[in-house]
Amino acid sequence: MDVGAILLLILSALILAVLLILRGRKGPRPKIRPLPAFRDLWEEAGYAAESGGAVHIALGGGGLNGEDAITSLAALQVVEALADTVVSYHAPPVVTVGDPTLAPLAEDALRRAYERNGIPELYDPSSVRFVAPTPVAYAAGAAHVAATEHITANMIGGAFGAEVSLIADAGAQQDQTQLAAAADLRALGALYPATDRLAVGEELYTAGAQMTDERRYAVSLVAQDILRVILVLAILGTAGLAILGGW
Amino acid sequence: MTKLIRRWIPSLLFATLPGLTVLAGYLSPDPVLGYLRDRLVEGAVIVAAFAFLLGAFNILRVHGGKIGHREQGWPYSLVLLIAMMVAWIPPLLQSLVQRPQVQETLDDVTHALFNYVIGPAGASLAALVVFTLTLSAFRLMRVRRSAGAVLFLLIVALVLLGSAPFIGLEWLANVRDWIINVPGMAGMRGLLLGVALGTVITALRVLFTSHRPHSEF
Amino acid sequence: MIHCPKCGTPNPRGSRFCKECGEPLPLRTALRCPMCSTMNPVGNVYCDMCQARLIPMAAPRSEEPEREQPPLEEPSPAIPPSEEEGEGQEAADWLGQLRASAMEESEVPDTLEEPVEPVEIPDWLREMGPVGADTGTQPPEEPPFVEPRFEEETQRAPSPAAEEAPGRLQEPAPADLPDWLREIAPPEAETPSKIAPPEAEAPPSETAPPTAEAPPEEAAPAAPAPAPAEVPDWLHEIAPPEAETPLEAAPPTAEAPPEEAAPAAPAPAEVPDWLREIAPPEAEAPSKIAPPEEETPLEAAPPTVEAPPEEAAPAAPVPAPAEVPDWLREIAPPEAEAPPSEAAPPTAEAPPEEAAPAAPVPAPAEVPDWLREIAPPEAETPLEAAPPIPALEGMAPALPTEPGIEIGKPEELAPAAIPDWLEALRPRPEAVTEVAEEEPVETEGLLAGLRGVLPAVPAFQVPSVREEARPPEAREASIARAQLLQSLLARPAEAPQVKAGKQGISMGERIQRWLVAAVLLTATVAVLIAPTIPVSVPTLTQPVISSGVTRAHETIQDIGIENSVLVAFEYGPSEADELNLVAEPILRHLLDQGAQISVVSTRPQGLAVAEGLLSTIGPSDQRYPRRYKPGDATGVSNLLADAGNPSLIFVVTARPGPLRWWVEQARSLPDEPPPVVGGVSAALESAASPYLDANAGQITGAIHGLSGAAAYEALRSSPGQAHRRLNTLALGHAAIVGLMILGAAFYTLGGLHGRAK
Amino acid sequence: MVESAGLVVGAVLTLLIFSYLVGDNPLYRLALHLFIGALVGYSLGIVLRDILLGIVLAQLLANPLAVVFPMVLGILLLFKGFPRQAYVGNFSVAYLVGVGTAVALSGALLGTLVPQIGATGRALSPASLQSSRTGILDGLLVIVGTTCTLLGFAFTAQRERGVGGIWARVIKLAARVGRIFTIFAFGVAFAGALTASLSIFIGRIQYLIDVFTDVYLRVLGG
Repeated sequence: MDVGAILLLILSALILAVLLILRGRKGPRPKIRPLPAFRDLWEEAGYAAESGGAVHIALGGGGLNGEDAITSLAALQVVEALADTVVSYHAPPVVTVGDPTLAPLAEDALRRAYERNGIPELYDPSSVRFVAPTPVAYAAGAAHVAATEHITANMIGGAFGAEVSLIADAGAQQDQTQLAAAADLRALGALYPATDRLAVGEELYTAGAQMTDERRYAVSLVAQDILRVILVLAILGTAGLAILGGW
Repeated sequence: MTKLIRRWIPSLLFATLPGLTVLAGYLSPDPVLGYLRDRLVEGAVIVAAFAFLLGAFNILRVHGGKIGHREQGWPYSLVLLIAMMVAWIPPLLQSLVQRPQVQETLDDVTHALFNYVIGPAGASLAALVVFTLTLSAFRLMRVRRSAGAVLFLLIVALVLLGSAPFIGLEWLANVRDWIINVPGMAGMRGLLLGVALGTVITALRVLFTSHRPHSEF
Repeated sequence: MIHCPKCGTPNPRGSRFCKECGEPLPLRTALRCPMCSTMNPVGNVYCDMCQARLIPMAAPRSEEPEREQPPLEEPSPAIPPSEEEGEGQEAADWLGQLRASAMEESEVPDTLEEPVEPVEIPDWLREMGPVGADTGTQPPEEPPFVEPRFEEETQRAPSPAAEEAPGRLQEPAPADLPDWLREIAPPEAETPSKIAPPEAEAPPSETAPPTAEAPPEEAAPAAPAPAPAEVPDWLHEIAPPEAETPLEAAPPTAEAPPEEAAPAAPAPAEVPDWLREIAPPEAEAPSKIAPPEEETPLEAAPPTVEAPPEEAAPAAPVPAPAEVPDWLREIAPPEAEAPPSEAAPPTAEAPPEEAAPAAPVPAPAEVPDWLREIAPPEAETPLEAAPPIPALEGMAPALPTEPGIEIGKPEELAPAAIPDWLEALRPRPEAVTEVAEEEPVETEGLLAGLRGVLPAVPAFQVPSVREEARPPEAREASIARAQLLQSLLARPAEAPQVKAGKQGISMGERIQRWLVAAVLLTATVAVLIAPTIPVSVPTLTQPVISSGVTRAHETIQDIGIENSVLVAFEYGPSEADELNLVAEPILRHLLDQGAQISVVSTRPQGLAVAEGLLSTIGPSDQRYPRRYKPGDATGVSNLLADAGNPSLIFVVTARPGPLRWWVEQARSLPDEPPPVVGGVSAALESAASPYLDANAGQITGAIHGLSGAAAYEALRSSPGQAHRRLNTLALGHAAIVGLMILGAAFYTLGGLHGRAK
Repeated sequence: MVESAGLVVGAVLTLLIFSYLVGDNPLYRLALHLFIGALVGYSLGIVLRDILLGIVLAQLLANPLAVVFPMVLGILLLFKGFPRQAYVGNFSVAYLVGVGTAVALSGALLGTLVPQIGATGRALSPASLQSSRTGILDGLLVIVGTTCTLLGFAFTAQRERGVGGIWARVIKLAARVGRIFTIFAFGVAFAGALTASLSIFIGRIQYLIDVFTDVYLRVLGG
């Protein structure tokens, strides 16, 4: 029984629940630090519609039934937030996934947007593509999509390894705008020199709060910041104990 | 009433309940919870297997559509579909055929498929990553012109040269060790803790059904 | 597939421009069948599923009597089929009745004097009729005042609710008139007896839709036009048209009997409050205004284009300038304060016969600034009096002359300066008459017998009436704009240049790629090919033995014969080239120790990779137990449960997850957890170091990538593949660092040079 | 004989894919699509063999209760392939999301949060100070680096005045310090990725050299 883990879980659940109840509906909306990796995506979607191209959203090789479930769900919020806009522009994005369990969720996000806009018959199921099951094959396949389909911008977000560099290189060859968000350290290392609009680590999990003005996302970031302070205090506390030799 | 049924019931019954059970299975050593956790995770693996069938259907539809509409690059899609149709038969028949002689040929074919097509091609693509990484490092100053970029280049150079130091530059190995185990470790830990924090909050939002990617509402 | 309407080329669904000729493609790619809502391709006429007709039939020229023809309906997908059929029936009935009532009306003799026989008005029309006609019904439960827009809609498509509660759509009973309407409507309007009977009213479709603010002329007196004499001229123009010129509101068709359209000129005493505050006190009781009692009764009020002259007091005494409110003074023209004689409103003298159709316009000098900016400069040249409208001549009745009011002769009148922009809006008599004669009575189709039915031609060909009106003298700027628009439209529609991204990459970037590829290939092939040529290459580097390698070596050294060892192959073919070399020295060491190796993996490709590696290391005929369990951490716990209690776990992976699962699951084994040795990729060294450090207790040792494997081989003093490739690795690293420095210098200097330039 | 033919096929595929070094070209695309098709087919065969037949069918006969529920969910999931009936598969997706979320959450808690907090705290413990690698200064640096990197990511400290303002300035300072340690982490990760892929690159070149020498000798020998 890992007491520390249980304590931390209960604490996080309490803080999030209280905040969602109290400030989930009313009260001032928390101001969040803007991230260009997400904020510039609206512009790119507009430009793609004007030039008759499309935005390529690469959701990575993470699946829903593994450790990368939450990373993939966070990256999926980009598709959910962008769906209504690109449907109204009649410029659907090209979404590539590297795990078959993520494809249904991405398809649902686009299909529901078409239904909300009253044009369900215009929904094209091939906007979401399961490219390949392994990370390297997925990265090479997604790079091929970026190079050959008329793509104006790449949004790389989700669970990647160092092979994400293949997608970034294909985008650089086509002079496409590169926006990226990754949680894995190997992908961050590979993306740091490839684009200057990079959401680092936990910033990937703020996609919902950055791209929509839904209050629940912003409020959960407040909970995240409170927990952050608790973690720092825990580290300093442990260090204090260690110095006193009690550890 | 229908909205309550269509919004909350699927989320609570099919997402939150199994999720909390699996979580309890991991956090507590109780064997019953452990058994339930394993069965639920195995169930997820089975559902994921059906999802793979759906993924294969998605590939058929996308590339079939490209061939049907004669879109640009349709011959490549034809090659992909042919390879796919051929490649799934040997591994499947391996478990269905009982006769040893046929079994052996199937083993050889599957072995050959893996070792002489999938293996080399996959490794070659992974090898290309060194080329794209070097190219992006070459253009670093075009994308980012800041002190951080210079520091980044310096660190990469030291760690690379320190991993297989030339004779006479053995001190680079110690510098590499220090960079990896002190500043590198601190930065990595800060990032990992942040990612873990984001994961906890996002996961709790899903379990609280505040974020319902699977629901129509 | 969408077929291009212009060239017929099949285009992929969802594309917006034809790939051949660039013609914009119709967005609708499919037609929804109104009966069974199946989606049909655009070209279909009948539904594939239920054979219902998708495209409404044009009115066929057939002899069958109109009644059998299916009602002309636009299949609106929004309304479910059952409702549509219901409406179809009602539409056929009311159309038929409407046709019958129209036929009867057309027999009505033109002479206006004959009383109009009562016509059988359809129920929905009766509900439109004034309250007074049949207020026998009890007052409607809902609030009486209904938004005009709603009223019109309920008239056009009378929902069943309207029929059940007939009273609901009636004109608001006088008692229910809202206060602000009551203030405008003169007191007599409330006494129903005075309102003209509904039968006399013209069918609503021809008159301006009965708006709540200005209830239909026939039903209730028009909004009380303020006594023209007291109102300053400028207000005279902005006052609501129906108040002043009811005839303009009702199109001058023969059917509109003028008497009913008589404007109800309010007695001066009943001037509305809002106006009283503006109009100065002396204006209410000027000596010249006729006392209210002498006011001619409502019905007899003559329907002239402007307010009847006899009621118009000779000159509206101008309000003393001091009391005129500021907002009014800014709008009111400065000359308004001039003594009335100069600003004599032309209307007062203009004889009724020559009643200028347009509203009286102040003499050019008095044109207010705000009006002068709108009106074009030439407008100031005095216009001749607009020609009288012949069609209206017969309609101007002989006005009862009041003693003491003389009607000025036309010669004395100053010609009205009608601005051109107003002139252009004036309906030209020939156009009006032509339209009257040209309109044929519809002979066939559902609308047979009706007049003024739009011909069934494609809408864009129907010339709009405005074109016949004389075009206004457009200024040079608008002419230039029109010509520009013309030239733009004339230009052939080019297909939008689809920016297909940069065609290929620039030569500079291509050279960069070749440079990097050349350097990498040279650095690698040169060292690797040396042994085959047999050229001796100096040893560039020596493996560095780290503490992790030493501890791993000691751990494996302790493994005895017949100890069971679990080797977890958690990588695929892509990482095989590196991790095979990492796993090889340890596997050789284990085999040399005589350990019992079991191969396990949570990935399907793991077993295939293990088979390939083990066949090259150990005796090729030896078979090792192999087990695969999917499901990440759960798969690991299942594998551990099946494997009993191994004495060592060796995990070979390129991802941090598997390493952590095996450490955590090993820690949760019932008895003493076995040591774990990690064989990880060089990429994982950085990401795994926090775990390696945190789990220092569980992970007894780890070797990282090629250099770690080479160090392990050095420790066992049996150089192998890893050792031979270390040289290449070192040279490769140096080449990459060189390229990075070269790139940084190139772009930094390039940036400085660019900035200097 | 089959062995060397296979090696030649592998070598040709490797060369086709390495043609990307010169630039994106049809040969590279042909090899890429062949590889992806073969990989998807092979993985589909493995999934059908090991999971659908190996586990589901086997368990269905032996112990049906264990697999009926996931099998039904799996069949419902197949409806996601048809846009009009896609909502039927929502239950299966909800199940995947629920279980996946729990696995990730427990991984974050057990695998990262608790161990890393403990390890960071212990950086100054006497035990770790004795080990040759990290002295007092290094221990302090690790703690300061970790806390600054973690604090620097705060999202909602945006106020200018009052206590919030002070806290925002602390966060900004921590972010500036944390930025340096983050770049160290990126540099180390980038170097590791380069080394790993370079090792694979060397392995591929070695494979090509081996195949050519083998074929060259065989042709000369033959």
